[in-house]
Amino acid sequence: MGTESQRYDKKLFKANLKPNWCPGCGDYGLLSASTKALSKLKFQPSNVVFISGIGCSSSFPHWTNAYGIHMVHGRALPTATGVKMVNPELTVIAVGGDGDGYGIGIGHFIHSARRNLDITYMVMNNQIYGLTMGQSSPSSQLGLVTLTAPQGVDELPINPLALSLGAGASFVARGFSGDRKHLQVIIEKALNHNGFSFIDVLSPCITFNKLNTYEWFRKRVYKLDENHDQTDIEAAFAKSQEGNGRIPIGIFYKSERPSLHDLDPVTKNKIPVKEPLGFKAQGIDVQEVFDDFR
Amino acid sequence: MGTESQRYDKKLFKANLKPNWCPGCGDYGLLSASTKALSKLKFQPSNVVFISGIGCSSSFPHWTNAYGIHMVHGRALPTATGVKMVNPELTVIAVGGDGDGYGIGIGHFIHSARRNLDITYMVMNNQIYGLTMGQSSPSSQLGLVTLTAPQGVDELPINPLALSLGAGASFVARGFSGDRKHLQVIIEKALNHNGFSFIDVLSPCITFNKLNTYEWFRKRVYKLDENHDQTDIEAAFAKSQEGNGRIPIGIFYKSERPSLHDLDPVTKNKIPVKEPLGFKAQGIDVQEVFDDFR
Amino acid sequence: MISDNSSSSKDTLHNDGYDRFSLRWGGAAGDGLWYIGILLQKYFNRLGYYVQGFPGTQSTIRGGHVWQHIEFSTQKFGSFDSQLDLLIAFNSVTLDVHLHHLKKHGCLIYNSDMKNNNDYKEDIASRKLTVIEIPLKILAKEIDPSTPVLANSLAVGVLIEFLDLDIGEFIAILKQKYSERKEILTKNLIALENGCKYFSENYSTKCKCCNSTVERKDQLIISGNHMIALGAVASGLKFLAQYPITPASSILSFLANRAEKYGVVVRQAEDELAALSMCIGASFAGARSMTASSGPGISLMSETLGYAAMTETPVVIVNSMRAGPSTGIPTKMEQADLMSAIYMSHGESPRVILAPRNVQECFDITTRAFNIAERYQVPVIILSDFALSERTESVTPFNLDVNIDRGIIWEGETKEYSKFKRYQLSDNGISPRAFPPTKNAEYILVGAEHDELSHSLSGNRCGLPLSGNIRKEMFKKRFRKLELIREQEMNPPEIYGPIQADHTILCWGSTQGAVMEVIDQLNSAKGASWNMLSFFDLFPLPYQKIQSYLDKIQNSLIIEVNYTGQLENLLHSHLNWRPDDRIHPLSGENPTPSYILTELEKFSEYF
Amino acid sequence: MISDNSSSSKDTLHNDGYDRFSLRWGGAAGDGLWYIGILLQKYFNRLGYYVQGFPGTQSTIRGGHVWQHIEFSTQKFGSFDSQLDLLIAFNSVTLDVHLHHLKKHGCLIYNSDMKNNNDYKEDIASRKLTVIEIPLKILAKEIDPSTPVLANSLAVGVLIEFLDLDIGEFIAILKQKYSERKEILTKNLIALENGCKYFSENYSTKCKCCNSTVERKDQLIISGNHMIALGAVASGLKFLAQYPITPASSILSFLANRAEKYGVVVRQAEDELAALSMCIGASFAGARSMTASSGPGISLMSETLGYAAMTETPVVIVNSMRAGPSTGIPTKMEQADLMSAIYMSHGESPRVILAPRNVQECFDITTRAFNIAERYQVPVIILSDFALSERTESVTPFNLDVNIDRGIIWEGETKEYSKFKRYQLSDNGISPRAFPPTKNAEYILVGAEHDELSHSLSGNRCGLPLSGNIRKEMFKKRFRKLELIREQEMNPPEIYGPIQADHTILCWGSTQGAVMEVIDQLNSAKGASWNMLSFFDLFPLPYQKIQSYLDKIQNSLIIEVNYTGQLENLLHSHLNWRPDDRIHPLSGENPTPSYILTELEKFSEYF
Ligand SMILES: Cc1ncc(C[n+]2csc(CCOP(=O)(O)OP(=O)(O)O)c2C)c(N)n1
Ligand SMILES: Cc1ncc(C[n+]2csc(CCOP(=O)(O)OP(=O)(O)O)c2C)c(N)n1
Ligand code: SF4
Ligand code: SF4
Ligand SMILES: [Mg+2]
Ligand SMILES: [Mg+2]
Repeated sequence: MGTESQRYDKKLFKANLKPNWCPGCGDYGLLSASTKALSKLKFQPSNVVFISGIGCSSSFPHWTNAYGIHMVHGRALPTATGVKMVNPELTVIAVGGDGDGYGIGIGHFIHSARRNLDITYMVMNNQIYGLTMGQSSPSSQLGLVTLTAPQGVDELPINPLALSLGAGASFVARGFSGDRKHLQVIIEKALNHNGFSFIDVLSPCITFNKLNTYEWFRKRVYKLDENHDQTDIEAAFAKSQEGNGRIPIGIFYKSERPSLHDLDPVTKNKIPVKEPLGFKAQGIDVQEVFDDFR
Repeated sequence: MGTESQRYDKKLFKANLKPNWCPGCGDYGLLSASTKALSKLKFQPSNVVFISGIGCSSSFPHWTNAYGIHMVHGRALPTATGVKMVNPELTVIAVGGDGDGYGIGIGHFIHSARRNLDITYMVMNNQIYGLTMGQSSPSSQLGLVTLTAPQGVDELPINPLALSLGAGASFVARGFSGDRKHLQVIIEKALNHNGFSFIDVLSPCITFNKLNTYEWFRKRVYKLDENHDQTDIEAAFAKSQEGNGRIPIGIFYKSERPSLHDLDPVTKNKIPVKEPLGFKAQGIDVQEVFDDFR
Repeated sequence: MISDNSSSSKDTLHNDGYDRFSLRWGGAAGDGLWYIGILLQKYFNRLGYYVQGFPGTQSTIRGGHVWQHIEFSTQKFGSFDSQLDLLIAFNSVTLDVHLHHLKKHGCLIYNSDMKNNNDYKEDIASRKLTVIEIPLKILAKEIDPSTPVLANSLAVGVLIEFLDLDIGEFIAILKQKYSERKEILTKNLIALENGCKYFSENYSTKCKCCNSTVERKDQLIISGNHMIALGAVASGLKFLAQYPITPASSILSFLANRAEKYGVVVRQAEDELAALSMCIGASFAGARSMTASSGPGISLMSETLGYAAMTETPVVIVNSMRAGPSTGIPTKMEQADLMSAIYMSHGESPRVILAPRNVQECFDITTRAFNIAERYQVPVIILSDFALSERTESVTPFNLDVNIDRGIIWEGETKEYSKFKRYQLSDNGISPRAFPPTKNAEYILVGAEHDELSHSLSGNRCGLPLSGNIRKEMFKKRFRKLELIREQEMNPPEIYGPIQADHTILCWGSTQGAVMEVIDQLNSAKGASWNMLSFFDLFPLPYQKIQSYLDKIQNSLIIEVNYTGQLENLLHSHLNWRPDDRIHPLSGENPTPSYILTELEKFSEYF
Repeated sequence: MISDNSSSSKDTLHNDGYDRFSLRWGGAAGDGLWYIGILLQKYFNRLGYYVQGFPGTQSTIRGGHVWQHIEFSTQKFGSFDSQLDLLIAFNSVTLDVHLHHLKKHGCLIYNSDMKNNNDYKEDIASRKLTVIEIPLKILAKEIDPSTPVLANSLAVGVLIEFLDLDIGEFIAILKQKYSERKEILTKNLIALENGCKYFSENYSTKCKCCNSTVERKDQLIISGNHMIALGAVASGLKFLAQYPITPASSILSFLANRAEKYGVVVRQAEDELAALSMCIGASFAGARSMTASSGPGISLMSETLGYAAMTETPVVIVNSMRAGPSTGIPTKMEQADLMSAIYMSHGESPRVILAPRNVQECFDITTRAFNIAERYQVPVIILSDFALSERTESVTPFNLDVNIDRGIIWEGETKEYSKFKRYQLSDNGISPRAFPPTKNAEYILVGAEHDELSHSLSGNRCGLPLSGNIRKEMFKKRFRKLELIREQEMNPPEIYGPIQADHTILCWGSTQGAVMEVIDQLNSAKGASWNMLSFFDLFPLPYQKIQSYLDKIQNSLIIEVNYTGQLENLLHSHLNWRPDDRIHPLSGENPTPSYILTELEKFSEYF
């Protein structure tokens, strides 16, 4: 590796505010990996927008030095759509929790994926509702005892990878916040991917999820090897179904197709926010406008 | 086949009201196939509840002789959850359109599937918004010219089969309303399946979708053959990815696992609506209730 | 063969010529009535008449019963009337529903293919109607058995011949319309001609309309929804996200068709929750953004609307009201979303509500909406309704070049705004905005209570003594803006008729035109004793400005198309004032002048 | 080593004994304060005192600053006070936030492990505080380095010893609590003992409380949310669907824990849109159903709420209000959702709104809510708030066996109801319901306008003359029910204090207790010149019943924890009446008697 890429300000994207996450929370891993990835790839804070919903994980934007939108619960992705589609030059990164993204927000997840909105979406999947203090999440493991499932969760958890593959995401990956380096590499690739880049980040909640801990993951997590064909959706789906206590991390799937702003009749040619306002300023002939009604 | 099963009142589940669908609308096919399937399997109208959202297809319940809920747009499945979970003895059938189920309602679709709610869910997929007169739907084909996509749809359509497989549906099928007999057989199997039975029904909108017509489908549709292993989710996923103008119909996937009401601590033993109301009537000791607070 | 019943003398047909003519087509959904109706309106428009059109639709795509109401006149007019001069009945349901609206001595053009009209014989006779029978379906089949909609052009031929108007302009319209579909054009031209021919071969009565006096060839036939769309583009709209719903859908499809040309990113969202959220994102990034919906979709926006208000993110939301509650009657009008617009979303947050009263005002109010939204950084709701959204009207070309005020935007240090503070506590409550990628303004938009720098007060600072104070200041800031808007932007009602009158009718939104006509009729019959106050700026209600108007009122009556009297309650709660009487049309149909007059007669004190 | 500052004489510690004692613990989130606080409340309860407790929390799971307020008294009391007799500071933020609330001569128990408290020396001296320093963390570590929460039991030991109370009852509570976790029990018992020991070895001052007089061992320590849950089960709840949100979550977790035992199907929904829809389905199928949420979630229910009202489907919705708008401050209280509860959802539809005022009333109102919901077939909203949801109180065991009225249910032909018509147009607006699998009652619930048989009027019948009339009748029917509820079910405010008084304080919901205390204090100081009107049945407001109460008022002041004065505006709009003055606490903290008294002093006319 050249020295060039090593000389970057690792703290450029870190906010002055200290996160109010519990010490040891998995989310720190993603925060560190993403701010470093952004610095390394030479992004500028004023050009980056982090967008989140509500949850412990969703306060992420406050701990970064960049623009951000801390939206209502579950609506980070449509909000990101608005940002990206009026200014495709911005780097838009949506972040949030499993409750936010796989629960209340799952519909937007599927639609954003199939649209191939050119953003990176990273879900801090702790398989629990952290901020509301320990209820089941749609990704909670069967049998996990939670505040709202005292006899253990009885609903099959969401499989975010299988689902995003089914939804048409063009970049599907899983990372582990206990392996920040590996995570950072995935993030860099996601940021460089044109289209909907989804990363499910295993991000332990050390306070409310006493089952899926760092240790639990360390025993199960393994890296997808080089033989895994990232362009083969069926292989990716098969990997997403892996059971027997083995949890592959890495890039499951990657395909190239135009992203939404490459196709949209306006954004394929223009940056909307840079265009003048109104008919006249845009050089639109008044008579032509009116002729539609004659 | 025994004569027994042939002697049934084919009109038992038909309402007196005539549908206000366009003559030739694909939805007639499903209406006929489902009312026949129900009669054939000897269900009783008072025991069946049809639940829908909003759309041409969603007026379906009005054309049946049974109980029904014509809910708001997109919320048929949670409504069905409420019905089923307080009275698992009822046969609950959710119906609706692609806009209703794959658009605004897709989140509930995924959650109901993973919960394995024991209902049958049939989507009249015409790849268009019919009732609102011809806008794109989330299942509209790329390039389809619609009211809202005058240059052709630019968002990858939902793949309902891939998605429902990813979501954990335990019965995944596709039917064609142009082949009512085949469709009826699928419906009968779905009704007999314990768990979330999903049928994507290709159901042409003859008024607003001039591309995906009966003829168009007839050229492409073929029946899954006997070699297709319905228990193999990866095979099912592979089938769901089939392109090249070939559209398989039939049962893609079927697996057995307990349905939600088999697992719920209350419904696994009781029919909630049949139980008495209040502490005393249920024989709950008052002191025991209060002791929780001492 | 003029029907026996119309044996009455020729003057039944206004031989001195109608100066205003009201006609209705009725048939089944899917027969293309709406489409030909627009062409017919353009036609009357080209002839120099003032024109209005309105569709009567159902949640049924084919079959059922739909109609199209068209009126034209030599004088500008404000509304439709339910009293018809002519009815074209494609099917017999049309007779059930509309025959009783035909004026005495009116004309009925009747599709004689359909089942006999014996049920109506008596009625037709007693009201001395002129009846013209045409086997429309048969004639259409003769031209092309596979194109039943040719019946429409046939009927137009009959109509134009009957009205003794110039067929040439209609031919020109067809030619323009089908310039690229020659075959269709040819068939329609034949149908048109055959219609004329059939009429003149079988009938001799004509129905004369006054010649129009003005040359009005450049007039537009345009709907309220299209005016809102134009107003938005004129104001610099860059982003529209919308989910289809009657009667707001045509804003989406109109702009989707012109996205590239008008430079507007148009996206059909997956639902209304997404639609408004997308607009919030677009607005944050610096684009003027809008969404449109109707009741059910607007309700779904409740949470996000509060977010827009709390984060002071400008956005324009069009609510094309339809008959509720719940699914209600989606193809009918109502004015029942005023209170929910004022109070929707939990907690207390400012917003602005404007209600256009006519098609032209749909444009004007939209341009105001964008400026208010950005100047004060609030969500602005445009309360339109079905009767305006889908009503077409002839409108004189107007200036599309409107004033655009984007409010305070920070692009770097200035004297007044040195360091960027998104929620700087200013005297008037307004703070600077900044858009990415502006340097040194990076901030996080947040729906939690926040300080001047947009840092959240819900986390580690929650409950600490200072936070409580900042919260109070932020509350005051947000509501200071609302007071400023009330004072600087909101207009009192407009008076129509004499400034002083014995009787005053109050109304808001789309009923304005009908009430104006009522006022005219009453005043011309009984001297200038009636006037109207029509409201359009509804929230924050400029009650101080309104007081003087109310003070002048002698007797008053309010018309609102709702059950509970929403504007009335609003006036009452601010001004302790109530009208003497009220009319609440609830059938779903637009209240027409005749309807209002009939209702007025129930209040004996007026007459 | 009593701190120098507290050298003042022993009588600073109320040697005749406190009859009411107010203490607060403060520390970081995750330290387990809430948990031990509940045990401590149970302890005081067992000793025979009246007890209340309230958590001060943040949207921070660990760290940050949280506290727990506990009061006990020999007399029944209505509210917390912000004036503290004792403060236990686990960390220094606690001093920042709470020290100024300590009464003169109050006591500070201080974790001497933390950074020095020099900043506060002066304050401590000037207010003559007794300071007790304990190295809690160090002592906890001595017992078990891996269990820092043992500091809590240590502090309890210190506290009990200082208050000179019987440690035995607390030991009993710990033993009951940890009966199945012996190891934890042992450590906690050691910690408790060490706390006692440390105190008595180092300090001699004691702080005496009056002995409680009543034997109240069977009292419950229970929160508003738990009371709502119990009320629902007592009323026959069979289905709860809820999505977690502060401060409504504990209804869900409480019932989830007892689902099987109480026979309630409890489902955590994927969002609030689903939660209410599930309840609609359950109610249709014949189950009493409920959902609970707070602002953001309630807003998401807007559309479906209108559906419930339109289809006349009974359902109970709990809104535990928190500080808004938008995300606001989720862990703080507000009473700002009254107007949005009245008007949420497009169009006009009936609903009922009840606001419990204290923990016991949470039970009572819930049982009323279910009966009203089913009797009149309307959605009923229970407007609780953070200050009630999470407040714990000692409550005397009460009757769980409540009256259940399910309204009219059709099970087959009767004289009155022969053929089943779901929306039979009856005199009072109420029609029969029937549940599957009842035979001959099969019908389709629909949110479109409908006829008596529940057939939709939005399709082929839309716009036909009869449909308009049916729609009007159905509107009247729905609102007839609302008038009936107003008359038959809704209560006027309750008077506290003399019936006639010079000054009246109006309030609603959870502020009742604090206002009661204010009234008592003012009246005992100045003679019986104050009274209170507290509202709990808010919509439909029974304004006729209220009038006579207002007529008696001389001078009045209203307290509402909101910005715009929502109850005030509601009273004004119905009754043309406004209070003379108003207090709008907006810091997020529950208004306490001291706070209210201080605010009152600003209105010079009162004193
Ligand atoms: C509409 C709405 N419903 C509920 C909530 C309450 N709420 C806040 S965070 C959260 C869940 C967070 O879970 P997750 O997204 O997994 O984030 P985590 O805290 O685990 O990182 C919920 C339900 C809300 N803020 N808004
Ligand atoms: C919340 C809400 N948004 C929008 C609508 C308007 N609407 C009615 S039906 C429909 C789409 C129907 O499409 P689909 O489900 O595919 O049914 P189809 O008519 O094609 O059978 C829409 C958007 C509505 N009723 N409610
Ligand atoms: S509660 Fe869990 S998710 Fe939240 S900050 Fe703590 S460890 Fe992280
Ligand atoms: S519009 Fe399409 S979907 Fe609707 S009834 Fe007609 S054919 Fe069927
Ligand atoms: Mg989580
Ligand atoms: Mg469809």
